Amino acid sequence: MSLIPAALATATALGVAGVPAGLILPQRVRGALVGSLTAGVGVAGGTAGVAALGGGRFSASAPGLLPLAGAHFAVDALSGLFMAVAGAVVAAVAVYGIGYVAGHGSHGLGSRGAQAVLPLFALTLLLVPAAAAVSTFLLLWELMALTSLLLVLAEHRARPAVREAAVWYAVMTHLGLVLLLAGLSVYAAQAGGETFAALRSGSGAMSPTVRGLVFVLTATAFTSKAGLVPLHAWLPRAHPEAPSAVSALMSAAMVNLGVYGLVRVGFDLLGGGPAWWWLLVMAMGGLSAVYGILQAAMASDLKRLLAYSTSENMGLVVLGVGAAGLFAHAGDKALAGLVLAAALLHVVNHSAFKSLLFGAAGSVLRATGERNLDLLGGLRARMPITAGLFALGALGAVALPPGNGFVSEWLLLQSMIHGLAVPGVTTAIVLPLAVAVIALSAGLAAAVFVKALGVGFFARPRTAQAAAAQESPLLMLAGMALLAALCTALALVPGLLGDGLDRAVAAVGFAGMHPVSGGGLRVRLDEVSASLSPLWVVVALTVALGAVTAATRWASRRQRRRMNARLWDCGGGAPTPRMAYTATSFAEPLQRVFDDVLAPEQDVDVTPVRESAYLVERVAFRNRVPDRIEHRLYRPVLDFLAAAGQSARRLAGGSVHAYLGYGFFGLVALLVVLVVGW
Amino acid sequence: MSESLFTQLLDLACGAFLLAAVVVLWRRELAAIVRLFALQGVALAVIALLLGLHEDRWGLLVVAVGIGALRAGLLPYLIRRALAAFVAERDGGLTRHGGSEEARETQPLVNVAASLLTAAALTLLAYAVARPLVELDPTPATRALPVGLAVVLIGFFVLVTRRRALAQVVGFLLLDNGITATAFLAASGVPLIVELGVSFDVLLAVLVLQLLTVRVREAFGTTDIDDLRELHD
Amino acid sequence: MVGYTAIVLQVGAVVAGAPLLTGLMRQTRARLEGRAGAGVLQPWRDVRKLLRKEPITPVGTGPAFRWAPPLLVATSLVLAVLVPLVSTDTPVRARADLILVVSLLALGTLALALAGLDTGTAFGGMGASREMTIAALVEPTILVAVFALSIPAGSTNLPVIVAGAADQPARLTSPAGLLAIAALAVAVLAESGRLPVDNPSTHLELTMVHEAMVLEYAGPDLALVEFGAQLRLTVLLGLLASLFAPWGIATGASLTAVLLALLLVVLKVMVLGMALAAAEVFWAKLRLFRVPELLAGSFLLALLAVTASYFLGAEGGGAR
Amino acid sequence: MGLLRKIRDTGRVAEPAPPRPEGEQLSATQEFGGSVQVRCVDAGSCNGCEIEIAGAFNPVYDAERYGARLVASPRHADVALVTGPVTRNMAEPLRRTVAAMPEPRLVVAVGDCAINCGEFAGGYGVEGAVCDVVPVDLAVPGCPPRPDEIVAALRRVTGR
Repeated sequence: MSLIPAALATATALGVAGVPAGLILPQRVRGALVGSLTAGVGVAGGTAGVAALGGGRFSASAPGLLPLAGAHFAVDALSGLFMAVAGAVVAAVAVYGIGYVAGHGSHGLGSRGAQAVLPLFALTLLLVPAAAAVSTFLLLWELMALTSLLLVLAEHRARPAVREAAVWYAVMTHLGLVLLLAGLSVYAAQAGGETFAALRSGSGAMSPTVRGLVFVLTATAFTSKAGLVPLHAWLPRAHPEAPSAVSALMSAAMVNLGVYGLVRVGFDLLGGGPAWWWLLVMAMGGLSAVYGILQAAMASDLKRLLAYSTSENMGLVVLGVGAAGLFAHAGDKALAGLVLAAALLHVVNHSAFKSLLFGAAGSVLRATGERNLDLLGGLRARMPITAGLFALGALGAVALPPGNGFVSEWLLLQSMIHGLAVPGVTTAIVLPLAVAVIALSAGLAAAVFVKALGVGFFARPRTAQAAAAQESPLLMLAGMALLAALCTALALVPGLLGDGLDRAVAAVGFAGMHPVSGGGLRVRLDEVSASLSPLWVVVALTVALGAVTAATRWASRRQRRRMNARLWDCGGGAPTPRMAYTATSFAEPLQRVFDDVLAPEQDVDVTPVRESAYLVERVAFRNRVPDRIEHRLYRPVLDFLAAAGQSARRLAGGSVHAYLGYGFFGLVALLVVLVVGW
Repeated sequence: MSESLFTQLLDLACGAFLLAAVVVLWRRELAAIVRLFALQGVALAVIALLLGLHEDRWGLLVVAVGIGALRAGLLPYLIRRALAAFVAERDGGLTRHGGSEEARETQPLVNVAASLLTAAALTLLAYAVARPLVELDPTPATRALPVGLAVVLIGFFVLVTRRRALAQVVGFLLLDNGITATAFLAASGVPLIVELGVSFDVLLAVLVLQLLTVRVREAFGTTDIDDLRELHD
Repeated sequence: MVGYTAIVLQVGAVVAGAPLLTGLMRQTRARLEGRAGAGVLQPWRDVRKLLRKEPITPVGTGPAFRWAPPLLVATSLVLAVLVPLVSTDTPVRARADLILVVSLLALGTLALALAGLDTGTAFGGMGASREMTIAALVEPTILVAVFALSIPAGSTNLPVIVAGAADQPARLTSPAGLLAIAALAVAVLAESGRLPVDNPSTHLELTMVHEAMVLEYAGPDLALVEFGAQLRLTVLLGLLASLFAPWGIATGASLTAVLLALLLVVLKVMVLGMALAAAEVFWAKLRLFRVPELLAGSFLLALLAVTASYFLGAEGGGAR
Repeated sequence: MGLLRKIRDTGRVAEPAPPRPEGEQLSATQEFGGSVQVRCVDAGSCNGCEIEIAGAFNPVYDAERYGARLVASPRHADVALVTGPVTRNMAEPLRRTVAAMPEPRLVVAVGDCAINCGEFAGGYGVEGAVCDVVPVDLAVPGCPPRPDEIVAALRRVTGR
């Protein structure tokens, strides 16, 4: 029982020790030492998480640690799940980061500032799920946002785009914080206490309107953190511009905490709610799933593609969370537990494959200096291990067997399909649509990752940078190998999670359905059953593959030698790499199919030669797929703000007296209101 | 007729009824659309026939025969004749738009894939709306009520989004079919005399519309309804 | 023991019969076109000849190109084991999940698309791009149809669905059943690359979908690609036959029932194949950008099947 | 339904198969075993031979019944049907096409032009006959050869 506090204390000590280490140490040893400390934070935090998943519980208060309220911590299985995931990702990414920093010198992630912040960021990722009071939670939440913001900014000297991305991120994450602050403050005021225990016991007495208000405010903030459409605008900006190790942490551990918050507040503290809450959540989830993956399909920037895919996967998870709320509202705790387990399993799987993918993308970026898929290609010959690891991650992301994503999407689909047992016209309409959304996003994900792998890593290099790529240093590969091992384990024996998943689900009051156990997955409800054994699928595929190879060899036993031949070039000159399909051309059919949704911008400039209008000198074609939701939703707000700012400039005339006067009048007005009010 | 057989057949007829409306959205050829409309008329007649047989109401059988004759026979015949007139005129080759455009719904206001998805949404809406009604009196007939409602909505949708006047006429007729089916399924039919009156009205409406489209066509050379906006000025 | 026999028989029949089915379909088409045709054995001759030819590795291709054809055949073979064509009472019955079947199909498609991109030729990329576009759009249709099928059975387990349908034929003639058949049939056409989605016998690169990806394969690799496509078609038609005409499928441990079921399923697949070949004579290939309309239509049918089975399903314990 | 009636009324149009053509068997025929994939290469022909080749694969002559099939890539092909005198621009593509075909492979020269440049002999753009560019295994003379002659040549390759 004392394992959890000990592990948490170790993590905290290591994380805090990392700050001076990053600031003081000379550059030669900085990366290695800070990386080791961060990995230590991960291991310690992960241990605490695993212990909590194993049934351990822990709660502690430190009244003196924070002014007014004191700090409160509690760890249950739900926190444990998110801590374990974050811990594993942090540990692996920290190892990766040592290698990543080694090549960069003292710029970017290797700089003093970034190295000092990195362990702290890792620590907050682990401590946020352990917070058990509003003030503690908000403080850690904000610390997490600030540290991640600093890390996003790490490469701001190299590229101006980083600054713009950081501004977006800063604004959106703080708007989220404001909403969260408002929501939780209202909640705490109504519940008469700010510890989670007080909130939990106070939620029953609150009026439905207040409950609804609290839920909408906090859910908006949490979904924005999870990168859900339409509050996703920061995500496709910040993820590509951050150093890849940071992108991996953000995409695989930080966005998860949005889901954690949603589950914690929605189910545990508020104890569920009416159907419209969950329909709202499902609508957002479904929208992000489809819209996220569509934008990923259009992206040719590798890291942007991965960022949008995060949006999609979080959408699927939140779709599951919403369904759980819907089922719980209808009174079917068993189904709610099943679908929530599926959603949490997908969180775990997504973290594993997405951190691996971001790691591999970072390797590519490091080796070529290029993120644009259209300018890569042929990397499998020059970076075979990275290419193999990316392929493994992509297999998880496309949700096909034998990848790990398939396991959780299978469970998610099963629980949706069997959700029809819940009576009510809402479920009957929502669930088929949810199944269609999951299926469409899975299908599009297949196209997306075929594009990323096929265009980025296969065929021949399109540019000199891609041709000169070299394999990453050993530590980066080791970090990715850890994540790959995690992906493989989750894909083959999801039973490893077993009871932990059940405990996490039970922590919010749903029935554990033991969907994941031993050799595979089993869904058993009153009238339905289904099972999946990933290991069996792999064995069957391997056996079949062996049989096919052997049979082919036997059938062509008077075998001629395998010949190398030049590519078939239709008899003309050898096809150059520039003739190969690019990411943009690969995505073109999908762009046309989803024309109405994406609204791509295309224009063609034809420049005729001077002598005749009929002879063309140059044709320029531009194709851009802007984020339409962002354009429609954010542009007007930004324009309004800009206009408001312009008119507000009149107030700021430059006179110090006027500024002081504003403060004075404000104070007096406030006092007057207070007097009149009482 | 046994209860389960009746339910089965009624479900099948309703399914065909709905499917015909959906496929109208799918096809571009006006000739095919008219054929589908005729098919839907047959399905409607079968629904009436089944209800009449099941509830031993011989009046409904008469209505069924009447519906079959009107909606699967006469109306499609009239529309087809109008269509043939357009196509024949096309051969004169004097018109501004090609005749093949007259015979096809080439550019509906909402593209076909989106129309189909909209139809899915409308059907779901119909089911959701009709749910309370069904629960009042859950018989096989009322359970199929949403089908009628869905066809009403789809008919309206066709009316809104199709450009060709004849496609719009079909949309109008789909709407009417839907209303009739809803009436049958909800209350096992309206009185005979009302049904006859409505049918007569529809017939008149179609004749008037047919005349109008011919006139429009003669005056403007096309039946693209959007072109009528020019009249506004 | 009978269960294992059933599986061996089924896989044997699928492997031996897949090229014959293609031969039968080509022969049917030839007869309808007034030609004599090359005979049903021709695809087997093709495979035999290709296996004897020289294998070629184009310069610049990698493992994806090398391993895609065996993987395609391997996924199809696993499908041939899983899908209950002959008996619903086999040792793998607990594993034959419909979602898994759909995913394995997609895995084969994905492997070949990667191989197409791996060549780095314009046509390979074009084929891969088109194939993945279609595959992405088929997925919702096929899974919602799966949803519709699983409602009356209460499971996505294939043998359970098939056995349930064999017990209660009324499930099949209900609107839900019929709509699901139609939706799944369209999805099968798209998955197996037949008209009107893709023309397997086209010679024009610009109209190709599947063929464009495999233009670089020669000899034994090509034999595997063609054999894999034939296996897929056979398994998919067999799946359709089992789902919608399950009569005669063995449900118990009787060897005679298994043998009879084998005979029946061969007949059913032959009839389906000939019907498809005959229908293809009447169809033209759709423009690539009309395919989404077709798939949207079939998605609509699948969705209607779900709603119909929920709302209309008065009997059979469909809706609750 | 018009097409259905057409099919019924037309029936079979393929002519009865003539007896198997004479001539010694080609070495590759044994390996092909009755299945031959054909890739056509127009090396500079006047398109007369192309029309006759198309005729050989039409329903009347139906070369497909002997196991020959047209394919879209030389990688899939066993036989290259080459027509026309080889022009300078087509010499290299022809060599590459034949080189792209996996062994065993055959080259069939169709038409007089392919055999000896025919009318175009000595033309400024003509590189030479097909046999000057790639080794030819079988020749079908005629200007243009009749479809049944092309079919007979293909039958010698397929051995059926």
